Amino acid sequence: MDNNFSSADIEFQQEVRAFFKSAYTTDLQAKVESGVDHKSIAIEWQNKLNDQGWFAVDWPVEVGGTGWTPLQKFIFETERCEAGAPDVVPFGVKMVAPVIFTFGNDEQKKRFLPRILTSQDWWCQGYSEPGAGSDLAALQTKAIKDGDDYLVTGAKIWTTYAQSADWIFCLVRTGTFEKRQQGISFLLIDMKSEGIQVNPIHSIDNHHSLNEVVFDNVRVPQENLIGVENQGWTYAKALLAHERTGIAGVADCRRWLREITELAQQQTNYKGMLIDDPQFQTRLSDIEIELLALEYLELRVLAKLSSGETPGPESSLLKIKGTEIQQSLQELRMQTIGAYSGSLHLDDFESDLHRRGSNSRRAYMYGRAATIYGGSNEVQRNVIAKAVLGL
Amino acid sequence: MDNNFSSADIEFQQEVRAFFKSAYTTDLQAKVESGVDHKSIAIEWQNKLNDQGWFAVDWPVEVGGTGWTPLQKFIFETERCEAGAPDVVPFGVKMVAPVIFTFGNDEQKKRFLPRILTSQDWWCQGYSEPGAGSDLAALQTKAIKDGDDYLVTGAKIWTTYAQSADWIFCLVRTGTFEKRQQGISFLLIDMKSEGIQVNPIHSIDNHHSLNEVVFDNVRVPQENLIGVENQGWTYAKALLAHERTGIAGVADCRRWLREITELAQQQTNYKGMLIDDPQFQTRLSDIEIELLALEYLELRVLAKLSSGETPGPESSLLKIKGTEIQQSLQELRMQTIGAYSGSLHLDDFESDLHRRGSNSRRAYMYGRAATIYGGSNEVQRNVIAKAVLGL
Amino acid sequence: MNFEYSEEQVALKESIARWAQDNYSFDQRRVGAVSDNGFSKDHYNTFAELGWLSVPFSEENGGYGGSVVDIAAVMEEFGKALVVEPVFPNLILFGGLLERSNNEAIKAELIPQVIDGSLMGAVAMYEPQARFDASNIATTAAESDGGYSVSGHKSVVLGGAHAKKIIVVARTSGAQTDEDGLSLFLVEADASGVEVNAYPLMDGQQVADMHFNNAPAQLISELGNATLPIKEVLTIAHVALAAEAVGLMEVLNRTTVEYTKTRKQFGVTISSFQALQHRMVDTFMSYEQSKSLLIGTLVELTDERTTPQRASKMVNALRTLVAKNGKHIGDEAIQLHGGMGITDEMNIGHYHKRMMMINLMFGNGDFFQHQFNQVAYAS
Amino acid sequence: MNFEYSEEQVALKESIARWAQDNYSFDQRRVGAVSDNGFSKDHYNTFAELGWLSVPFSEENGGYGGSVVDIAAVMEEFGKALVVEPVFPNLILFGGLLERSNNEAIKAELIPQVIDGSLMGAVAMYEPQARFDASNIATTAAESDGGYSVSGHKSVVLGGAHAKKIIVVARTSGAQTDEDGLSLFLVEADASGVEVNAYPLMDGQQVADMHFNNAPAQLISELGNATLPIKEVLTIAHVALAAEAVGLMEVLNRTTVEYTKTRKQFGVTISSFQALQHRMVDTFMSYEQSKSLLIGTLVELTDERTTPQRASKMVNALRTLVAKNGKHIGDEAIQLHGGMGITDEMNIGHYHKRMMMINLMFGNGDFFQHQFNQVAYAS
Repeated sequence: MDNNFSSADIEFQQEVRAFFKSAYTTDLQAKVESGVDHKSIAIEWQNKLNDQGWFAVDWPVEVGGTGWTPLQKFIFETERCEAGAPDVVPFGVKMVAPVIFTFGNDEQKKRFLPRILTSQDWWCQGYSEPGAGSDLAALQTKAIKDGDDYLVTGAKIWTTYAQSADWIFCLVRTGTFEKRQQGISFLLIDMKSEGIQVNPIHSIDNHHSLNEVVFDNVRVPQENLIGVENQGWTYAKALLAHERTGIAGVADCRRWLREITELAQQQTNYKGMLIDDPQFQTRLSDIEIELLALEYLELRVLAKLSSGETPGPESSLLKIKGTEIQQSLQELRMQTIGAYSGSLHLDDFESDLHRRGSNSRRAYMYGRAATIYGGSNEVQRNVIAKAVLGL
Repeated sequence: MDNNFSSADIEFQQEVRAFFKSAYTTDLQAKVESGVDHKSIAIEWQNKLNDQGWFAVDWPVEVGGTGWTPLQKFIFETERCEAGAPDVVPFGVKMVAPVIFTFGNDEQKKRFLPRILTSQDWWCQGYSEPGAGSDLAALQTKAIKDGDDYLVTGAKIWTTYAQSADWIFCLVRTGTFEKRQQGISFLLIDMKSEGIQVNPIHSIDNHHSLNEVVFDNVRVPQENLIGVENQGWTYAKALLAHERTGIAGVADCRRWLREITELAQQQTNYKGMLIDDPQFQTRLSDIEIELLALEYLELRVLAKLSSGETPGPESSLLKIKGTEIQQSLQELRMQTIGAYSGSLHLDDFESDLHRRGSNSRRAYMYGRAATIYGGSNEVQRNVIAKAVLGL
Repeated sequence: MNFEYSEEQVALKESIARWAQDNYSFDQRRVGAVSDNGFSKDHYNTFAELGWLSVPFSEENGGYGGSVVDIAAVMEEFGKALVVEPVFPNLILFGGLLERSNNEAIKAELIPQVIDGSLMGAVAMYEPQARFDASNIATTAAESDGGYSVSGHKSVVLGGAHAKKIIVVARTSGAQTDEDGLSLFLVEADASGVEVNAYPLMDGQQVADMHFNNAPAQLISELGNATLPIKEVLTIAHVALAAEAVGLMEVLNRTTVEYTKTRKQFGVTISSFQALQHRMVDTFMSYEQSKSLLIGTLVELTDERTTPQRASKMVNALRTLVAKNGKHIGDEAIQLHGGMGITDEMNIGHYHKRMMMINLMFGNGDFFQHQFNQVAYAS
Repeated sequence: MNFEYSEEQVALKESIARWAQDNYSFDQRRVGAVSDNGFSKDHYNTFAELGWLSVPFSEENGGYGGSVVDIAAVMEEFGKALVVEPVFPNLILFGGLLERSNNEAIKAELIPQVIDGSLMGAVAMYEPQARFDASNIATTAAESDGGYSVSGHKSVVLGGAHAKKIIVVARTSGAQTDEDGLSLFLVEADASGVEVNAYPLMDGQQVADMHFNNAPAQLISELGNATLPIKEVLTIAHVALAAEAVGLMEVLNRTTVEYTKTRKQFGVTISSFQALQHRMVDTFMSYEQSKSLLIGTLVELTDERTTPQRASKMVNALRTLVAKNGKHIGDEAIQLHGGMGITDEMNIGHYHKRMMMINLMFGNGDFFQHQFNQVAYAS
């Protein structure tokens, strides 16, 4: 039992750390924190990563990826968070690309992967449908063959950044079978196609990132079908497993915890500092102690992955516990800042507490989604009950 | 909106208070706290109450009860707890008697009620069965007519004080109907009957109050049937409603809270007193604040009862919240006492912390049953979901 | 012993509920909420016409002479309707301090204007360095030309964006965190030396941070002796906010239960899932707890036998519980609405944001629990 | 990076598990548990024969040279089997302080007797006035006849009922709550001036309150300088108890899941109720959390890069979490067993009682969290 990295991994860690230090410039940092023109800033950052060859973290080397081990990915992700650098926008590089390089044909790989690597194509995800929620297999968007094309009709919802996406990858119904999971196909659709309408969904964080995407007889060439017709569910499931890695968000949580501690060192409370208030300390350590446990839960899963094992049931807990801890920290950050966390002002208005307060509010409000998307925590508990407890 | 008693009620309150002060002597108190020979002490106390005419609190005047209003009962109960005086043993006076005086015939009333009033007969309850738990209607103990008698065969479980009871009131199956609740009869059985075996169940508080009662062709005269055959479920349900009054245990909780506060004023912690430890204060006020809310929840229900209204859904919450708060206090009392709460010594061994610790342990362990019996809190939540939320 | 609102109070509540039903749908409300003021002046004028703005004022000042129970009745109803008009800052804070002023001329002039809806006021009390401590006042007042001038920095002034007159809490003696030595001054919002930096809060209300730089001010309390009126007003303010929160809770729970009865997943309504049923029983319990403690606080505050210590215990208990249960109910409402819960188009997000804002106003749950602990256990 | 027990450790655990399976059923265990000692000397001798009692001792003292990870491996397994024999007081406490004694003669004499199971010892450390503060020591030692004599009052001495030799922590300098100024003395249980008042705890172990009245004693540490060995032993003791608790949790959860799969109510097994399923997922999560933090603490304690501050943070975090999750798991186990859960005949009540006792030993959850807060946040 030990917590040691190999010397190669230590070297790798130092290399990554040095990279973030030089690449994530104060200029870029200021842009990211301003929160304006998200897309161009993201592209600037992603191109820096790609120039280094570190953008496609999950891809094999032969298609332009890093080919990293699970531990290397973990080190990279940890260092990124420590540096405060933003995550990549996942829909292209992390979500559709693995499906393309695993299940797509050579032409599709050639056509799509390079443009994902250079962030030329911006992707969004068309899985959920109005009324279906966590019950993905209930999807009703239909794709009907029409000559060499499909005609797609239906609606997708919760589509992040659809308003600025070039492509959408969709699960669509191409057949009717007894088992609902059958008859689903995986289709890539050009967002410029005629018949697509993007309706913004304003969310409770007072921002707009979500959308409904409505398809009205949208013509999609059959060459955009991934793999075999009616087998899309299988591909999507494989992708969902991909999604789970890093979902615990430990490194992010650690950053928030540090921020809360710093804030509490600046806030007065009962004539002392907030950080010295035992009641506050207890709120903080309630979370920090759970976070310490989560860190080692994640490391245990990672160690199993690294030694080629399939992680056991404990990996299923990472999402539930991770999102619960994230939400606790988001709330405590608001409580730490106090009344200013109700401010809608994003910039340094009057004092930096407005910006920090507003950021904390946004994170809290939008953070409510973390226990809902990607299979709500209720669905996760159902899954664990069945798989883990043998119920 | 006001919290005022009428002058008559204030007078009554003073009368009750004075009674407990004089009747609950230090001698009796010492006996009660010693915990030995429970039955004779209980009878001594119950006879004192009966001499005053205040034993059969829930009975109408015409059968020897107090005929008190709901508010008077509440005042009596509150003053009893404030005085630290023990509750009566409920199985006779509070549980079977209301069924007898409501649904029994005149002969049964004459035969049983006076002996309950004088505590000559000691009763126990035969509802639950092994394997049935909160699903009362699943009962399988059979009563088969045989001449003028029933022959009863089956088993009852969780029967408190069966080992010292003269009578048991039972729900038995006398018929088979589509609806399981039909075909159940309410039978009074002499514990001295041939074919009854009482098997002790030792509980996790290291004591013996629970039993299994096994019936092997026990002969019960039909004159011991309450009301009409196969209608017993209706009577039992009416009794269960009776049972719910006072189940919140507010006055008991208030007493525990005071004891915890006193204990914390004696315990050192981090070079100060435990009561001054902010973390401890927060644990305590977490509970005290919920208790304040529960007090007014109970008063709201009581005010409705007093004005002749049927209390709404909020009354169903009293059991859940009351038992949860009781358990929280039982736990905090152990935590307050510390390691001594693990002691099995009941007497003042070495220091009174042994006795107090051991009492706190017993209360905690046996207190786990509070969320299980009388319809587990899970079943209560099912009931509320259906009735209150319209689900 | 009676824990129901009186007939008059029920009638008052019903008149608010009826008005809201007819005039204050989610979309109608929104018109005001997204306007520059953050509320509709027309609605506010209607409140005046219907007499609601007179509730907290004594009869000798032309008001309805309402008790704290009347105020709670109104605020609970406003909570249910998610009323965004600035009743709280105008009536409870500004009006509350006016009502307790020793300056009879000012009272005679201004209170009628508050009651008829023509005057918008604000109280500038809390300061950026003070967190939730209402006694931590660095703002000072100096005598000047026979009057006073105030200087200091005030944060998150409710109603501050649209107030014409501002009551400023300033220190006239003692150290910065002394409980005593505070005075109340009336300042015109457009006076020289007054800088009002307005901004919206998450619940839509427009507030302001304020800087006073030798702003001309009129003393409207005893000099150095404003602690009592401030405490009295804060007590009523705490109860008013709690009552509003109880109203919010009721709607959040009802809306969520209704949603789960219509929303289908895996072929059945999600209300059929036992795990969700039990969670909704728990939110129902949180509501009933909060409502019960609100009622308990109301009856004790209006009972002359209640000691100040007991009153403080009840008020702090109430706000502690409302903070905890409000978060519980609001978070569960969003979670059980699933994706819909995080959209701006459902009302529950708006209710929850108002709840969160209430639970940051003049203290958060931990603050109130700390206050409770001080009163209940300090040796 | 590797978070599994080593092959040797797995073999050790398996040997304990096999022995327990064959020799330590609920009824077999009970025989010892209800005896006067509260345990079976036969079983204890078997532990010695199988070498398990040598694990924590260094090789130069005739032991196995086990690390804290080895100790945790053993204790986790003993937890699973609910072993009532006094391994913890004898090996971890008494043996731990012996191992760290500067009195080589005593070590050479006594450690082999601990390892072969012939010597039962105890450590008399905590005092009635001290609550969980191991530095709050009023017991004193005086020089007498070239040796020492100790006087004082010790509470809840684990293993105290059957100990032949007792290590007494006494103050030889400083004020009563000073961290320094403590010394260790060896006292014979049957010596003059020693009063041992034995009693059982809820988990069945026989402990004692002890009074020393000028009892003859032998110094076995540096004079006034025992703080370090005490701290080291307590660190290992905390981890050992946490490991045992993790073992208890595993069995409590497994037993409960199995029970709900067989227990029928309303015509179906209660494991089919979604509300219960979700609660069992939560108890499973509590277990995995605790296990993960135990592993994390073990790897950090055995890593030379770990600072004392970090080690203290991890140990206090571990015991805080184990206290919280242990209660969660134990209470749910009883609740989900329904009426059966409160009977003495089911093993879960016994597991829960041991869990509760662990979580009162040398601190409760609040105490450890306070310690954590001091290390993590004190400015």
